Amino acid sequence: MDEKVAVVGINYAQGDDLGLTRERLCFQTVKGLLVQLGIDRHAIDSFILASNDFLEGRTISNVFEDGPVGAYLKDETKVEMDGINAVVYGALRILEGSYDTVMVVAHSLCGHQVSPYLQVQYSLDPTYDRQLGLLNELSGAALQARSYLRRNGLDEGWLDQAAARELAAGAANEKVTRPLQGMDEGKVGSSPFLYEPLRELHCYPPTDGACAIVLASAGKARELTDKPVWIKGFGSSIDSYYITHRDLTVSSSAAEAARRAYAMAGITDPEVQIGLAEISGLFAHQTPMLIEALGLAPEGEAPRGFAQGSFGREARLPVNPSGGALSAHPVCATGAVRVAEAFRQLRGEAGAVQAGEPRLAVAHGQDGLCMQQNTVLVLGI
Amino acid sequence: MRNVAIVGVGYCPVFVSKRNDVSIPEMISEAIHNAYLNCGLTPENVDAFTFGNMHTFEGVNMPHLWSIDHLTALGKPIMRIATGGTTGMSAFHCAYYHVASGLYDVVMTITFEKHSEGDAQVGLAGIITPEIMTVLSLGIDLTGGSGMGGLGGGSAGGISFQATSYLHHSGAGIEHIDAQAALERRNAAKNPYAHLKDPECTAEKIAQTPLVSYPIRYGHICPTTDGATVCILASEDKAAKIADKAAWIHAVANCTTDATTGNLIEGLITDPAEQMSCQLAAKRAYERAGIEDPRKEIDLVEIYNGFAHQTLMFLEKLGLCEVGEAHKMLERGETEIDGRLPVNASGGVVSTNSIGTSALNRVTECALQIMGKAEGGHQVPKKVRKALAHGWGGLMQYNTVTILGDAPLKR
Amino acid sequence: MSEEKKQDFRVVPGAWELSGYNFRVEGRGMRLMMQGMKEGKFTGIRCGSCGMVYLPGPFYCRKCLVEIEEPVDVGDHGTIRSFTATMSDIRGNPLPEPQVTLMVQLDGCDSWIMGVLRDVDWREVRIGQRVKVKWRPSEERTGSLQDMDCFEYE
Amino acid sequence: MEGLMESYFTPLVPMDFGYQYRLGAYLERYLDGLRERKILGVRCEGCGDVMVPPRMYCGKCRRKLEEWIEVKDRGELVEFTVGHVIMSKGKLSPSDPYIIGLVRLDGATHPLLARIQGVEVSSLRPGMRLRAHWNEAAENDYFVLDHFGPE
Repeated sequence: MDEKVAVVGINYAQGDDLGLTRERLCFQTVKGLLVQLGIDRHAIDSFILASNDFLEGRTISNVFEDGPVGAYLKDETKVEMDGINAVVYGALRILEGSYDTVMVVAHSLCGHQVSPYLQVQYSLDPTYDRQLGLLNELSGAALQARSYLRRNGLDEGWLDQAAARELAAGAANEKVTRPLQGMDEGKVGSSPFLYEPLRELHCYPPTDGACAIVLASAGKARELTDKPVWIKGFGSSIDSYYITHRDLTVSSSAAEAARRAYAMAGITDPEVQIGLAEISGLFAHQTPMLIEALGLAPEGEAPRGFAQGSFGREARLPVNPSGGALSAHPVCATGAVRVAEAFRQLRGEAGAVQAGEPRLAVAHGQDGLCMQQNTVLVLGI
Repeated sequence: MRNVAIVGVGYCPVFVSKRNDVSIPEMISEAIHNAYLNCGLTPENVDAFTFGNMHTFEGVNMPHLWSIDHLTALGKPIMRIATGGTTGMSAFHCAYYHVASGLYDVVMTITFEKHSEGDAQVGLAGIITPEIMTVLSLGIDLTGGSGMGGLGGGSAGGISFQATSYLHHSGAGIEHIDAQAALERRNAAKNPYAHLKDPECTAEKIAQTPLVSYPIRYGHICPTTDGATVCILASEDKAAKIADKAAWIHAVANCTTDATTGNLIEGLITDPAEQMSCQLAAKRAYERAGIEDPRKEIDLVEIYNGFAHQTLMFLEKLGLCEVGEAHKMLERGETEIDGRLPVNASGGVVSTNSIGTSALNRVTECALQIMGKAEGGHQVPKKVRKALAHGWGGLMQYNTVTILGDAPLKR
Repeated sequence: MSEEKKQDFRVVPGAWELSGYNFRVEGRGMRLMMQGMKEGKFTGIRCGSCGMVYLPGPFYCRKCLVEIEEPVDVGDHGTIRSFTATMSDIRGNPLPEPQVTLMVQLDGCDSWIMGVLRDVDWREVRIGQRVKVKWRPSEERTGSLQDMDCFEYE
Repeated sequence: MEGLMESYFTPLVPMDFGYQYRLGAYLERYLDGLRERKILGVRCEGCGDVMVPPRMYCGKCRRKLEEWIEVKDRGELVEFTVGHVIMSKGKLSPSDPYIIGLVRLDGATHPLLARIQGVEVSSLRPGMRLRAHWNEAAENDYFVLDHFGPE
């Protein structure tokens, strides 16, 4: 896709407990972005929220959210999925032609209000899986982790390295307010088992967070910023609900989503062309799985890439220099935060976690048990 | 911006209070199957899906994840939209944007609600449970008759206040709400996909149902229904190849104000009958559709009316008549199936309410009327060139509007 | 009813466990209002930007999207803007007497509050009628929503 | 002015919303089968996959499933995890270790998720043979097929 839809501004916050109500969190995140862009809410044509009733603990949870995000007497809708899908919807609205600006606001309060595991728990088949009680987000992820390790001949300790890599990156990111200092393989490897092979520090942390993103049409984008970041392509796909009928060693839907996104963006060789990736790997094994699914390494080769430092901040293809979802996972906002992190990197504004001068980046978000649904977005400057 | 058409509609075989013979995914798959049959497409033709329901009514988070194998959508993009009562139309609008963006040619919208698996009253209370528990702790007496708050309309909730305000400003009486409810029950009797049907219903019969909370009677209130509705949209090029008849989307618009009742905590209570968001959504939709005088140009309307007074109220808010005129149109028979401006020929939400589908059914009913495919005797005799579908929801504040036509809009 | 019965399959239970949530609800405006109620008055918050007065006051103005905190006293007299007469309790059981609940715009306030109107024939209640707050005796007031006894006609 | 945190209300909501989920024909027949020590599945005519427990659609082939078959109550371990926690209302609490495994039953193409007992964790291997242990006394239909153990 040529220069048709741009990300013109981002603002986000994430932490264990931000000390806010959801209304205040949404208000502050949106207000901060409007001030940064030097506009008021009337400059925004359309609002797309991403939140989840089961995490908000409220039916139609956007009922009290559209005031604080500035949508009073405006067009507002809600994508009840990871926020990266709200970014995609925003892009579709701009491409349609009726809107020049769209504000995306994604958030959840899994740090203090509710357990993030409920998001998946309540999505399970209530007539079977919830009756049996064997399956949950963690037991499913553990089966997936072991399948991936087994196929690649890796031992369980390898997960400690993979997690420590991301947690160390997160410690350097001022946008991650979790206490991650001093995380190393030893610390990760001595955290308690939840479901083998997954230990506590192989898994994402409960996080409060919100992310606001303003999208604009080409003409409007250049009015609002000197450095628009263009949406080049996007794609999404979904796997079977039944993990027993999936090949747990790969993510077919992430691969399909990426194929669609790359086709739209005109990318033929992602491993060479992409200069940065921000991926929502919720468990230590998922980031390497996704690196492979997104075509950033051949199948089964991501672990070797880790060992060679191919995805570090100094490398040619940095993956999750932000610390990724292992460092902060505000459910619903996480995929939007990946877009925001890619935006900062492409503009050279990522501060301590800036990873070179990428020109083309890929951002990824997921929903469901064992990465059932995946969305991939390609951004470029 | 390219033209987008509705080329197929699918309902599950019946809309009833309890589908005891199917699980949730199975019920949805019935409507999908019927949508394919309706337009002759197969799953391979569909590029993307949008999906909507109010998931706290069934207690299943993002039920497209669980149902996906039953939705013919495996491996495809699918986007879940949820905005309360307007969900069905919001998901439809999302599908419209998919096609109109130029990136997808054929998109399916899937909506459902299986109310019998939960408790709709409780589900609705879930909108503000923490706020209710807060004011209870601060001394609000919900059962006695003192202080602030009180019962606030009992099981009819803030709707009673809306109806009272509407009656005051329009000059209509409760007897008009009775007559409107009766008309919709009679219309529903002609619609095979309606729930509460009564071919002989009269205003007098409705007037005999007990008052719940003045001016709302039991006979004014929608049922809770199990059902699923599916709609297939296509780009102009594709539509010409797929469908002998299509309904063309001339405009979509949507507006929110703020929750206007129910939240006693943040000073948000204002007139629930003002519905400024409906007025603005309609205004934007008319502009986009190039409609200068909706009263002359709109041939048929489907209004989201969980409660019978809303048919009349929204007819005014949508600018389809003057304030205070809607009940007079009703008296003159102008809004009947064979009237000048048929309103809710389907029987409306007040006759059939499986919430996730309700706002989409307004669109699909308009589409079927334009195509001349409305079944069971509720096809209107007049030629329908332009029709307006309306959705309402949230805590009184969401309004969605879709305008359909019998030909593509000249842009 | 046209219930079509093929077969009634069994049902299995499930729950949405709201008891597991730690909710947080904005409270400044509400606490400010209750403080005033102890003294027999209503205190709302005015938006410094557009002048809109809310009761109880939210932390932001939805029109202007700015934080607001200017306390402003509003009258305890007002105008009925809407009302209902409830015939049954919250479980649907008939009440001995219909209960009248009002939506009232207090003088000097833009948002409305709700409250009970007692000892009236509900058929006589009209939009536009003037009412005033009947406070509990000052010695009984504790700074809770109970401090307002009900509405009564002016 | 007092701090933000102190200004919030923190209401408890001491209630759970209840639901009643309707089984369709497929799961109903599966549960009925368990009572007779039969494990039933459906086979897809398109791809040949066997779905256990049975369901109405094959997502991959987008077709309705109608061919019922019975699979064996023994098979082989595909993958497993050892749980050290249990999850209730989304919260984790410590637990004695327990095994959950994916077991591919003879006659099925894909595995079933089940509890595994009577096996040392250290001896668990993919390919290991397992058989069903039944509990006809179970009040809850879902637990008639209680767990899998060594063949």
